Amino acid sequence: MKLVRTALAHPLVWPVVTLVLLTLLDLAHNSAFLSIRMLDGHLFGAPIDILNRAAPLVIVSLGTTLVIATRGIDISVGAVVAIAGAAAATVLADDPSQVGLALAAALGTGIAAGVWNGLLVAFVGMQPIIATLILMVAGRGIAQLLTGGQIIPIGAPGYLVLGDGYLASVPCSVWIALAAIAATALLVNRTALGLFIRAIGINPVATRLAGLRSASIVFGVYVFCGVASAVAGILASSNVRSADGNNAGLLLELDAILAVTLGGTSLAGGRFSLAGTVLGALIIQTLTYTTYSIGVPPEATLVVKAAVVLVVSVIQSATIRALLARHLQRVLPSARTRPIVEASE
Amino acid sequence: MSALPSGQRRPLRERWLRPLIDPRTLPIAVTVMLFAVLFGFGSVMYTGFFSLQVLLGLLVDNSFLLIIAIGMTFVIVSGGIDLSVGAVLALTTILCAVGSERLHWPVWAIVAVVLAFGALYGAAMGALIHFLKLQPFIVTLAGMFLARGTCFLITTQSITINDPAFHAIAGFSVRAGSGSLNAGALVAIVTLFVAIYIAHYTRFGRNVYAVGGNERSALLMGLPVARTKVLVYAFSGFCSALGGLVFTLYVLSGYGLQGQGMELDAIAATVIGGTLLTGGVGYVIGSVFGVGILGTIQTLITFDGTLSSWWTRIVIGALLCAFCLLQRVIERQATRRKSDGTGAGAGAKASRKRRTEPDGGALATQGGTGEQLAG
Amino acid sequence: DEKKITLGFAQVGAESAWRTANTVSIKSAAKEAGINLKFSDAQQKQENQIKAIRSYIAQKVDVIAFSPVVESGWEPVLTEAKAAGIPVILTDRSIDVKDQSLYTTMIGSDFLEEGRRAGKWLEDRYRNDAGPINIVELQGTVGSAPANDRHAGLMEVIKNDPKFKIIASQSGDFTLAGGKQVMEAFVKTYGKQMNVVYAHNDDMALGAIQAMEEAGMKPGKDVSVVSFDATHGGFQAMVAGKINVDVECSPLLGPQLMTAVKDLVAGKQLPKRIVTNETVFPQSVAAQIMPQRKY
Amino acid sequence: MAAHAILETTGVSKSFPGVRALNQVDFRLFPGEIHTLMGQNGAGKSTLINVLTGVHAHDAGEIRLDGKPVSFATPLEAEAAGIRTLYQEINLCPNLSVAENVFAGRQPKRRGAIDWKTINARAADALAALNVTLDVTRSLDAYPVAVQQMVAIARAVSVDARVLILDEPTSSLDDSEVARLFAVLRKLRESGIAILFVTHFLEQTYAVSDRITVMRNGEREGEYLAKDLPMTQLVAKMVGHEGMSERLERDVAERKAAPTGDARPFVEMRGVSRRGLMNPVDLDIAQGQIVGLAGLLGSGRTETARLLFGAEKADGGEVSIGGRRVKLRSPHDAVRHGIGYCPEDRKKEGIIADLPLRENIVLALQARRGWWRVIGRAKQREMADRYIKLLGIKARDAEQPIGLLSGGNQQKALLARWLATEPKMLILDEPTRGIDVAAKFEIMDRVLSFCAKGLAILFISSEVSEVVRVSDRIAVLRDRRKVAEVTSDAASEDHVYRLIAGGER
Ligand SMILES: Nc1ncnc2c1ncn2[C@@H]1O[C@H](COP(=O)(O)OP(=O)(O)OP(=O)(O)O)[C@@H](O)[C@H]1O
Ligand SMILES: Nc1ncnc2c1ncn2[C@@H]1O[C@H](COP(=O)(O)OP(=O)(O)OP(=O)(O)O)[C@@H](O)[C@H]1O
Ligand SMILES: [Mg+2]
Ligand SMILES: [Mg+2]
Repeated sequence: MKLVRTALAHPLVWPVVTLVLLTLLDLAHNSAFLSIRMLDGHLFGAPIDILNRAAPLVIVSLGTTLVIATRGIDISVGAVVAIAGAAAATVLADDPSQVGLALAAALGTGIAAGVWNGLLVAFVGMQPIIATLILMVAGRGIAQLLTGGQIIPIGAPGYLVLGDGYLASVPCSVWIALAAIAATALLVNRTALGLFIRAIGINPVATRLAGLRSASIVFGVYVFCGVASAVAGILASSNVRSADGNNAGLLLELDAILAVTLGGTSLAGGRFSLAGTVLGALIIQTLTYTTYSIGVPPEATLVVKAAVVLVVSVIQSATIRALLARHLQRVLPSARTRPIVEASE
Repeated sequence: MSALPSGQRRPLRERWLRPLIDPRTLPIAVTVMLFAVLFGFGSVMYTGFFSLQVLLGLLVDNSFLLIIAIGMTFVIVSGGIDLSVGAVLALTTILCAVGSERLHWPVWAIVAVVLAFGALYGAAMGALIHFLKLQPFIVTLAGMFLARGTCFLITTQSITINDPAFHAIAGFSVRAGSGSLNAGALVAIVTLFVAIYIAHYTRFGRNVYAVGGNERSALLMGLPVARTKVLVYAFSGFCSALGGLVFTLYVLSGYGLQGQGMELDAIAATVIGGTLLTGGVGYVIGSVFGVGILGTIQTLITFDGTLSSWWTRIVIGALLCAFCLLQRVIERQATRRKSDGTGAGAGAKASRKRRTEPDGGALATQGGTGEQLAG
Repeated sequence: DEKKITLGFAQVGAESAWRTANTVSIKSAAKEAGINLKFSDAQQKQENQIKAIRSYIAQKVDVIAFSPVVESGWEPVLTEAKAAGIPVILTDRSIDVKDQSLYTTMIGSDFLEEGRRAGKWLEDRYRNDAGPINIVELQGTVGSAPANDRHAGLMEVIKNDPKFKIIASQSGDFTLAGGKQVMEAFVKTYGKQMNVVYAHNDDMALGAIQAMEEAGMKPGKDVSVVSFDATHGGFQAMVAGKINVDVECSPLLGPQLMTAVKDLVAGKQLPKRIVTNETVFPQSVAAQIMPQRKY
Repeated sequence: MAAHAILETTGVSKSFPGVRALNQVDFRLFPGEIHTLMGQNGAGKSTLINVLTGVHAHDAGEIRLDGKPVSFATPLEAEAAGIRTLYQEINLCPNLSVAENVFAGRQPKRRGAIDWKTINARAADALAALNVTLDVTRSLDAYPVAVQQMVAIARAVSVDARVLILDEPTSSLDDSEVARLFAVLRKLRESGIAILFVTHFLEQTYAVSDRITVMRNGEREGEYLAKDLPMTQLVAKMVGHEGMSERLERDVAERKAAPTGDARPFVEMRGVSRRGLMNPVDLDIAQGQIVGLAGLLGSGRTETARLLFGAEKADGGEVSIGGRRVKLRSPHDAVRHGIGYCPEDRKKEGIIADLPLRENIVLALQARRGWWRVIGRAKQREMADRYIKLLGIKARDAEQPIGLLSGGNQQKALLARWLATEPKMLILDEPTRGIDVAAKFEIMDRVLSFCAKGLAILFISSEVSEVVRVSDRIAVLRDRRKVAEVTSDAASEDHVYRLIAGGER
């Protein structure tokens, strides 16, 4: 019983439950949903698709999580995804063998975008939403400038393997996403960056007075987010074997922020959860997949999405959990519930 | 402890300069100045730009955005955000069209129903946000999906409104000099004045500022936090519906893809107008100029007429950037200059607060503040 | 000394390669024709187009042309244009107004007709097949005119024939990534049941082809692929045997538009509808025609 | 005194995760009395108040107002019932004007609209009654904590209430302000209002209270009439034992007797200034030395400290540390040179509320080491536990979010944060704000012992007597410039008072 209670109190329980419920829904509709088989030497099946598709979203959301943890926001990630893809495609269009250069170009644009955002936010002092809005608007223009408004096909096999190939039977993009998760987790848990980011998000004034160079860290976080977006851009463009300046990563920023919040990270900054973010991204992708596979009519998909988002956040709400805890207490009188810690000022 | 002169009688010159000195009004003063500069720039560059028609056109063509931005200002000042505004606008246009074309309701009934619906929709989101302690972003995002999804469930087509009453209202206009103002613009102007009154002369308005400044303090000060927060979203929903009505008049039709991304325009206009996303700071009038600046940038580009699609975006971004940079630079300069003034110690301290943040107040600046504009 | 004609053109946006080709065509045609072009990009928003048209009225251009984002809602602004004595030409899409004098002519394609053509092709293709013929549909952006009409056109044709059945329909937002993602789900859910993929544009069709190939299916053979626009990419896929038919929707409206503008300014009467020559390209002719394609 | 208690609790208990903050507390408050609640940090004073006014729901027991059981769900309801509260820590809206903060929620109206003229005038009057004159139309955050506290007091006393509760209203006020406040409180008592008052200053307790309730570890130790309870006994009842101050006095004496090592100053400030903020200041502080800053509110003590710490960029003058000229552009620079700073506004500039105590304590040290050289989890815990013990921080454990600690314990944690960096110099701006008597002596004792080991200290306090007692030298500030510097032997308290007031140079 105690186990149940501790489990229920864990912040990641509800995202997990949601994910399970969505999967059950899929299973009810298609009993072979979870079946994975080998096809042409690699794994094939709906779960693999979901992971594969979720990879860019996961990577972008990692960057967004850190930005949000510092009380910021980055709405330019979608545009950066487009620019990075366009930059790589432009290089490859000239010479398909220059895969290394293409990757460097994509990552370079990501860094540049991050530096730009970081400068405006951390050193100029613009409000993050406006600072990144500039790049969101202009960035898509830049991507289109690179592609000339066309969809540039990409044929270089070395590049395509990243988003469309397999390593040890598993899609490369899944490996890359795993690596990104591991790297980010190491970065925030094994260095003091996690502490610094949380501190800045909770009380920037006090953090600065504790002797931290907050501006540099905030700057660095935006650069990180830019790089993450660029990696996502590489995966996205490689997966569809083309770069589309206008549509690549369209509205990705919204999905990323949604993933972060579904994972239980507050937009007010401070404490964050990488695992939650990854779960959030998986929920979004599974939901999308589910609406396709169970045949929700296209005009109803938005309503379904709204309903799921609302339900997930409502069951995660502190108030509802307190109610639930009180109920549990009545059911198991011996159990002393863990009161919900009220976020104090 | 009267350590400093309290400064009761200020010289006249200082009263004029005050908007530029008071950290609360400075961002607005700067915004207004830069708006004038931007408009002047257009007038010099393009023939036909400098005319009352263009200026009034800014109001006419952006009236719905203005109304929505006004609602958004309240939400942001209260420390929240409302992403549902564009979708509610679209839903309103559809409801109007369905009401008039399919149900054949009279205009007044449609207006009443639609406005009530908008307010209730907002209130429902506000209640979720406050009572379940959910994040405004996520609730209003769901609200956006829901409203837009409902549009498509009603119809994926666009519905033209043929009702003569709608046409009559849409055709109504008053002359103003060489230009004219239509019904939508007039509604926007009235909304603006009402909003300013609400913000500065009603307890509700002041509570919005208090809640945005520090919600916990507001609670401990015995202010009706719950009511205020729910009402703020209700007001924003109401404004979205009103904006939707104006938009319906603007295009005399209903369509579910209308107003895409308008939430971002409204947020941008509000923030450009000096409102801080962290809450507690901002003025309705600032958002007016925010909308004006976005509109002017767009007008500049159409007047230019040589830009390709992508250069359009890049130029919008660049102008936005130049504008915001100038805004920051002038603000910094002004606060610095002010602290040179002899003995104006308290002001200096206030400005310091603004700049103590990690070398750039954006992170959590609570610097300038909102208070009576005309107090 | 002839005064240069000024044309104000309000484009929808730059949302697809098709649209870019359309823009390029208009710009280059204007240059060739010696017409002074004022161009604006509305980024898919009707209000932006209305603003642009208003500003053209304020600038007193000679002719206004635009590709409407949506059918409805043009009455007020076009009335203003009429009052200002500026003639209006529609391109690419039509509008829904009572007063037909609000515009002089409409140049461009008819999405409904395109849908019907695709439907007819399907009827021909499966004439001797007993069925059932299962169709999965990749719709464009929900609510957009091409999505609505291409769907409606198809339905018009197949609704009388019970062997055709749309078993799944989802929006891929006109994008390659969207098409691919939707198709991945379809492949897993419906697998071999699918007979036809009906994609509202080439980008989505290309995405769907990738998804099918990755699942080990043979698009164009196991499953018929019907697509629209006939872009370069579409043709390439057709030549490779992966798209079975591509219904043309020509973006090259520039020359026709410029001619119309000149005629208007010269005081000539224009027909209410100038139809662009558009055909249906079955796979068999693709290789032959491809070299002539301009976009 | 009326026979019936206006506000009364019986057997009230309240638990927080891991902490029993209130245990079966009986308490009563009569009309027309000033009742002081005393107790060590974390004894449960604020919790009792929070429970009385509906901030927290109590777990057990009963609250009665006028003999009728009540249970307020929100502070709003308590207010409606005539209970007016000034909570610990300033709970005002920093973005609103001073005047509005005084009147928020009950703004006077004229013809339906808020009447700003009246608000501003009446707020100015209300503050004037407390002897504060300031521009009430400026926003609150333009003023330092002490002024904000006066504003909060003005808000609390400017409306008719039946019960007035003040949780540590005097923690950052100086003597004259306290005197004004007491004058006001006495007047209110005359009119029959029941006043509940929390303070850690014993003299203040005896100056105004009629009755004292002592709390210890969440329990009511006892209720006494002030005139029946000698000060030494009061302390004993709070702490459980006596004789705290003797040790401190001995340490002070010992340290002052010891030769102050080599006289070479550790920090030399020469003409450091910032236009509009502070006029040029010269100040030397040697290792092992305590330099006190004395002055009125707004005299520039905090500014001096912030300039030295780099929190404020100086635009004139120079600073040398250890004989070498340094540039202090940001707090980071100062920390690297071994300087630490306990700010006066702990809520806004000190604590990182949602982070655990442990991380709050290691933050400054980690900041100095950079993000790469991590202090391991075990090391962090060990450090946190050490300082929790050393400073007697009362917390469930090192993992408790610091925002949930009682005010005084937060203050101790901030001190721990800086001690953990093993600084060469500490700037203490009101370090004992809100700290109970016993802990105050302990903390000062600790500080002195660090000082004896060579720590240089810049000490700011609104209690002149405290400054005089511990400092080796005292710099007196007035109107944002240094007007005098006296060594402590010469400095009788009166002399410093006179300097502060501007009587002589
Ligand atoms: N919201 C809360 N959550 C958890 N624990 C709390 C909370 N509020 C107070 N406590 C704990 O309750 C105990 C009593 O705290 P309280 O604030 O009442 O002390 P206090 O007597 O006011 O002390 P001080 O003199 O330092 O203000 C402390 O141990 C504190 O950590
Ligand atoms: N009586 C007063 N009237 C108006 N403003 C005041 C008054 N007292 C203080 N101030 C404000 O306080 C500010 C100075 O605060 P500062 O922090 O420098 O004081 P301080 O000497 O450090 O005092 P403390 O130690 O109490 O904080 C000035 O900017 C001034 O605006
Ligand atoms: Mg307390
Ligand atoms: Mg001070």
